[in-house]
Amino acid sequence: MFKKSLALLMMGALSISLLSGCGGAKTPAPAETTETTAPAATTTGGDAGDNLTKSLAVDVSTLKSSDNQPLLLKTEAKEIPARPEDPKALPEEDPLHWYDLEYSGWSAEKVNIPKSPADGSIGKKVTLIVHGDHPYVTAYIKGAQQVATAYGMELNVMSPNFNVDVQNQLVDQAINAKPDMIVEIPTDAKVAVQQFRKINQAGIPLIAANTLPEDEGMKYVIGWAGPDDWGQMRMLAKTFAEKMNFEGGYTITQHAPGGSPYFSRTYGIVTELKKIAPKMKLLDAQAPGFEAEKTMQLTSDWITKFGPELKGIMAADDSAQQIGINEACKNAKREDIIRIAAGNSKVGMDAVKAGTVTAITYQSAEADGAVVLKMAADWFNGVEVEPVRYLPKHIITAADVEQYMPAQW
Amino acid sequence: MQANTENQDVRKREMGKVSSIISKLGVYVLVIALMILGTIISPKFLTTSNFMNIIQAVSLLGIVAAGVSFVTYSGNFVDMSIPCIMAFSGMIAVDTLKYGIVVSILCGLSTGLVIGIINGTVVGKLKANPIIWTLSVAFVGSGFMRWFYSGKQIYPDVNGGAAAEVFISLSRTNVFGTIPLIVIVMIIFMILGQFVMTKTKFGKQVKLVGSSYEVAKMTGINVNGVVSGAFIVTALTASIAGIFLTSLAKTGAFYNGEGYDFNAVTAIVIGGMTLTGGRGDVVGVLGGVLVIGLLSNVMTLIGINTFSQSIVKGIIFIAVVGINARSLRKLGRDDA
Amino acid sequence: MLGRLESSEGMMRDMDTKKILNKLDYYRIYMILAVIFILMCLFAPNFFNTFNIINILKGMSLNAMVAVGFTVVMICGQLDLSIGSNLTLGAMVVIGLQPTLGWFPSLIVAVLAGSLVGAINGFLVAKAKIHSFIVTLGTMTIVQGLIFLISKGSALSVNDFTLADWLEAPLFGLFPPRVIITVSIVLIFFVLVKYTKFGKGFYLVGGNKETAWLAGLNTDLYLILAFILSGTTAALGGALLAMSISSAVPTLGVSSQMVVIAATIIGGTSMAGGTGDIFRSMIAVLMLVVLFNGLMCLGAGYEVQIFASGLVLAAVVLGESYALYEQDKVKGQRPALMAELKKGAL
Amino acid sequence: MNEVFSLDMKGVSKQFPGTLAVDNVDFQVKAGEVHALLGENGAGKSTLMKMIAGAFSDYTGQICVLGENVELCSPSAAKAKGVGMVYQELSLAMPLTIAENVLAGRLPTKGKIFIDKKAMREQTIECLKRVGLGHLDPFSCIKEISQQEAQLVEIAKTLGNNPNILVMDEPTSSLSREEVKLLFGIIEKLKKQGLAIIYISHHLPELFEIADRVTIMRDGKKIGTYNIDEVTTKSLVEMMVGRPIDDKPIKVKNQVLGEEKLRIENLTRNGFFHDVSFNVRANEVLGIGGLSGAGRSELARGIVGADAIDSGKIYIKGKEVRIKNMSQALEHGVAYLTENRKEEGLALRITIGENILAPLLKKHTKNGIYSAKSGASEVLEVMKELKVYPPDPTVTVGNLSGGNQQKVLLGKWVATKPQILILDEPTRGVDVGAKMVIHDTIRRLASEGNAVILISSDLPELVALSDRVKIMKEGRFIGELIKEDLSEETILLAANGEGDKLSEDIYAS
Repeated sequence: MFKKSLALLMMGALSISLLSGCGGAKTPAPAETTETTAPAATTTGGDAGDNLTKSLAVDVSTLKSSDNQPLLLKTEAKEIPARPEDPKALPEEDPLHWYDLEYSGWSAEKVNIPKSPADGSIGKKVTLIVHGDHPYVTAYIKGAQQVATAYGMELNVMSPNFNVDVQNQLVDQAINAKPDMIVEIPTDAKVAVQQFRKINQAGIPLIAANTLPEDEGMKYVIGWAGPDDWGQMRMLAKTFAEKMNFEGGYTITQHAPGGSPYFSRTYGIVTELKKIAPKMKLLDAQAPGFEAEKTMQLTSDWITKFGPELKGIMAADDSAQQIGINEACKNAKREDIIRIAAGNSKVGMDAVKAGTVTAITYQSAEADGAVVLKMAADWFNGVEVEPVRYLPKHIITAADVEQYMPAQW
Repeated sequence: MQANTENQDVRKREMGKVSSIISKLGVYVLVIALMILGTIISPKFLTTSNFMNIIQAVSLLGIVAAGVSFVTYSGNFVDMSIPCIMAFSGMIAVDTLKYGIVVSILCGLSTGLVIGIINGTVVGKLKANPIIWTLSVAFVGSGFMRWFYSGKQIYPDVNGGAAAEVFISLSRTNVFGTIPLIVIVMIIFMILGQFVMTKTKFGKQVKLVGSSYEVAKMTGINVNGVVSGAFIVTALTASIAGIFLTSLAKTGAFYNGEGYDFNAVTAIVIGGMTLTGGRGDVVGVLGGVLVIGLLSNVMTLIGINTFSQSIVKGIIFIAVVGINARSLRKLGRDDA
Repeated sequence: MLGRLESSEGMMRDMDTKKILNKLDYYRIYMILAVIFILMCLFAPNFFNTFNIINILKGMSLNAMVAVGFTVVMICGQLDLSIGSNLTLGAMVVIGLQPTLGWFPSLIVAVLAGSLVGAINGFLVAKAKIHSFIVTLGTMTIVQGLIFLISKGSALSVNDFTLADWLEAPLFGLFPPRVIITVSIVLIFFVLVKYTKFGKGFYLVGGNKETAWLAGLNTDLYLILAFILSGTTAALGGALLAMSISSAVPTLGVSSQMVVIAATIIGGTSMAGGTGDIFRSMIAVLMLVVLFNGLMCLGAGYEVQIFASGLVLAAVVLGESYALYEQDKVKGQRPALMAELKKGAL
Repeated sequence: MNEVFSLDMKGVSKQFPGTLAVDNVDFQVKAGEVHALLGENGAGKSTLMKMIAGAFSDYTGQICVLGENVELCSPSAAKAKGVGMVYQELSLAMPLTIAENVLAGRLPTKGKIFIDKKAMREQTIECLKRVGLGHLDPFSCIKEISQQEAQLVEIAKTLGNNPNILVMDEPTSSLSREEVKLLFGIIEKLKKQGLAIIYISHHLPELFEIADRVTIMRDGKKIGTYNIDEVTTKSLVEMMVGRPIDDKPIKVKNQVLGEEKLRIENLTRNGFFHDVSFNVRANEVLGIGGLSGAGRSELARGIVGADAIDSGKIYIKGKEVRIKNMSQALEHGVAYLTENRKEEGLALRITIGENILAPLLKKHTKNGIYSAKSGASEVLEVMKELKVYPPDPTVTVGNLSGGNQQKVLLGKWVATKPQILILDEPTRGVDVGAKMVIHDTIRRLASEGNAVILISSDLPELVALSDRVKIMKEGRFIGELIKEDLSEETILLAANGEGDKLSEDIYAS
């Protein structure tokens, strides 16, 4: 009796899981691409040169992301100061204290990087290992997919839900699948190193994305492409300072601890303001997580504690946190508090439009995904690839928010 | 209990009076203590606005806790599927906004209802372990959500149209000018919960089931129904909280409501309920919720950082429960 | 009783069928594993090859290690929610101290740190008599807070990969040292707990604390030991993972906790205590990893994986409770009368 | 002469916070004697025994075992001194196997570490044989065996330690007459082997069968020690309750029986009881005798709908009814007092009042609102009538003595004003005082025009209270005895109509 019922349930469980397996596979959407690239893939068999010319002929400038911006934005360079011998010795308010977190990659001398086949991108298999499930990542994948499709590459996505242990397994699994290239968003800058080494040793070309790995890790990658979070924060800080007339106390609601944004979106602001607006004073910084109600309480507490002293609030996340802050300010009749936020979510954009938030960073998730795949395609096509590609920095304010609508996520 | 002589019974009865008073006041002692501490450290602490902040901040937790307390009261520990229910009903509500606000809220609630019924029947009839079962429901649920909405988050004003305004304003409207709707709802739920738990047949049945499943069964109580009832109440309150949360965040996302399962049980247990069931009441739970709110408020006012805050919370949590356990053992009820 | 004897032969048959059922129940997890494995071999692309099998084994090691202590805690009828933060603790300590102490000493310290947390849990549960769910929920928050506080929320790493590579490189073509260490520790404690006089004490404590005490066992000590073991293996597991990637993040163990709980239950350990064993917990962990890995090979996203593992867990819980439900119905039936009924039917 | 006692306690006392449970007691037990220890619940005898079993480390006074002065401060210490204790409540680990329980704490090992499964099997079987359970599989779980078997396993477990002092606390409370007989056989054997046996029981007739000497305790003090032939049931009871009482429950002729309250026709639950038919009338007490495990409790559960019946009809006051669950049973005025108080009878963690009002929730719920107040008077009334001590409805039931708990349990059902009351072992393991109160209540209920069905293994009780006794065996009624020819002997004979293979089997082994 028992066994029978159990067996039944088991089979049910499995069949359903397998079924939904196929369903799930569709959503990250390698399924369609396989069809589109199928013919291309065959041609690769034919003549490499031909394939290369085809690939090089691909025009991606017309591609648009869902916010009607060009999908492939002009990437920016960034000037790199000299590394102090011991950054950690410097005070946290000194931008160079965070040198290793911000400026990695350029100085790293590469190890055992495979040479570009230069035989065209069409039909190449690329495995994208993201760091976890998040709407941003969903949009990111969308962008990556567009470019992949355009270049006739087959994209396969893996997600470990922000769990290092699982991501390690995925790296091994990706290696096992022997794709033509692996693109990875590491769950953490430091953990990345060993993962990158493995991929590198397996002789599979690797591009790091979105989250900057440590210098040590950059040795093993063809290149890195993603947003210049620190740079963005500096610009944001500038706008922030201007709005605050370079004076007054401010607080920061931090990103979830245990990731690089936790630092960039705290100290990127702190260090810059220290420099450009020494009169501005950091009152408090706390990490309430991405929970509107928690942030709301935190903000209310701040308003109670610091009163008129509190002139501005910076939020590491422009959706849940930013909403919490707004509600708190509204309830406390402190709409005068200058509010800025990092991120580029719909909620954030709406807030900017509504005027409750002064400025947010423009970080196009789709472009973020696109630029990486572009880098991959370039490499396949033998185009020279610089070690680091930064997305352009831009701060969205009420002035230009309209042209960035509708938001990507 | 054989060794009880008459005078020991008497003694126990005296003890009973004393420590039952203690265990009744218990959590509120802490509340008062925190308030005194607050007034000492900050002159702005004793202001209506500050209190309104605290209450508003914990109101969602309060709504959830009021419901979950029934599951705990019925001796079924905690409903681990709370976050899943909150997120799911929120998303469904947003998804169905196009059919009007009423429909969407009803759909949201019914989502919770369905999960509640499933939990209730499995735990109530088959006596599955509540923690594990609800845990597996949470797994399945959140997996399904991510798959169904393919990892995206959905927005009321995109899907909603006209109804969106109303939906978003749900957690933003103030009643009588100053008091937010959420707070009112929380207070209503607390009062309702207290009333149902202590003054109605259902409440008494839940208590009996919590005290002893078998006895309740042999006393002619429909245990299956009662346990299901407890889980359904929980699920419903959770989905109401979920809808409010979604409306507050203006986003329906699978990660909404994370952590509410443990936060709720924390509040409940601080509030003097025992996981073994049958003891405590919603007033106590309210106290527990207030403690959580006051704690972070006071600590922020002092200027303790996030990490130290969680440490303090953990210590206070264990300490409070330890004290409750002792006062209960004094009563010869070694079941904390 | 007379009835039993009169129909003792019929009853023996009854007993035998019961035994077979119990046996089947005991090997349940192996069957689930087999079914899933075979299905995956049939349908999942590049699932069945040495490299991937090694991945699976490596993927198993962390949670299998954590499950060792956790299973013992469950056998004692308790629950330990602090395993997640404990394994993070182990990982952070080992990496944090390596530069100053070197690998082995820092490993020792890391493991001891875990044991300490475990000891505190055990003490609060056994002596202060607070429900383990609450104690460990509390220590979970405290430890996680401490980790963040001390690490300032940043990850740690060392750029020396000799040990990491050694731990990861398969010996005999199939078993990386990390896996060997894990499996051997699992086996050691499996035997220690299941087949030694001392170990059986855990089952007795879990089965009935009073009885255990009357039988002259130091029940409090057993409880404390169980929690210490849980803290230790959790920290050890975390440390091993950290060593094999030469780095650690302060959020390492967050999602492990629920997986381990699920696996232990699927492995046949009951929350009531007194039953279950460590080896089957490991097999259950393995089963989940195979499921994850296979689904990933099939191109399914994370959502499908938790969905599937949730279904398996649900199926097991349902199956178990339904079985008990059925047993209750027929418990105490008289074979003699049933025999009559059968005759009547013919 | 000063003979060496197996156990010699001099001036021992045990202080519980707020009370002196055992007050300066001297207590000697000779080798090879069965020494009965008597006293109402709360008289301190269990505490005294726990002391011997090493449950307390903080007793005062001197304990000598076989002449040697010992400190019995832990169970293991006591065990080492050869003290074995059979507890009243089963102290077995349900999820574990019989073997693991029987050999708890002394599992046989290979090389001091690893368990020797073969030896386990042998030793267990050997132990089980001593209590006539040789046929059980040592590796089947306790869950899988009956309560009676479990009780005997418990004894086997204690004997396994080869004690020279054996303490038995209510060992017969859940045993049928048969098993009691078998147990006494075992005790006799142990006596011959020179064990000193301390035997606690509320069941006085047993004592006269088995005991050599008897010691009576009251309020933690020792009243006296006598040879069994110096005392009578009456004198014992008087010493226990500390006041003169009328002789053991006398049969009062009930007035003429009224209309039929309940009729059962061919009631069947497959495998549990088959085509059972009987009827009860107003003012009647129908006893149901037979060996425990004969299917009597199952029958009761079937009638009240706790378990689903497969066929048969139930008539209440001549009207056929379908009872699917307890609440329906209550609606039809049928109440069922379950046999195991702690599991199914009373919720120990809530108060007396709440327990008594539990079945009356509906009654005291007026337009949705439940008020305990409206029930308060009922509670007090019931408690008063049953002389529940303490007379305070706010006391947690768990803090009451066994006797008082049983009174509350009866009160809980009396409060529902049932017309048909089914009592399953209503006086199991309760002290004489409580027993008398309960018997009086049963008589009163019957005399007030209700029908009572009394399931009991306590033969004097059956004889004293019943107007008729149906004998059940193997899930069937095999006979009926009417008042005139009711006696313990007749019931026994009827119950064992087919001779007792059981005991033969035992003595064979």
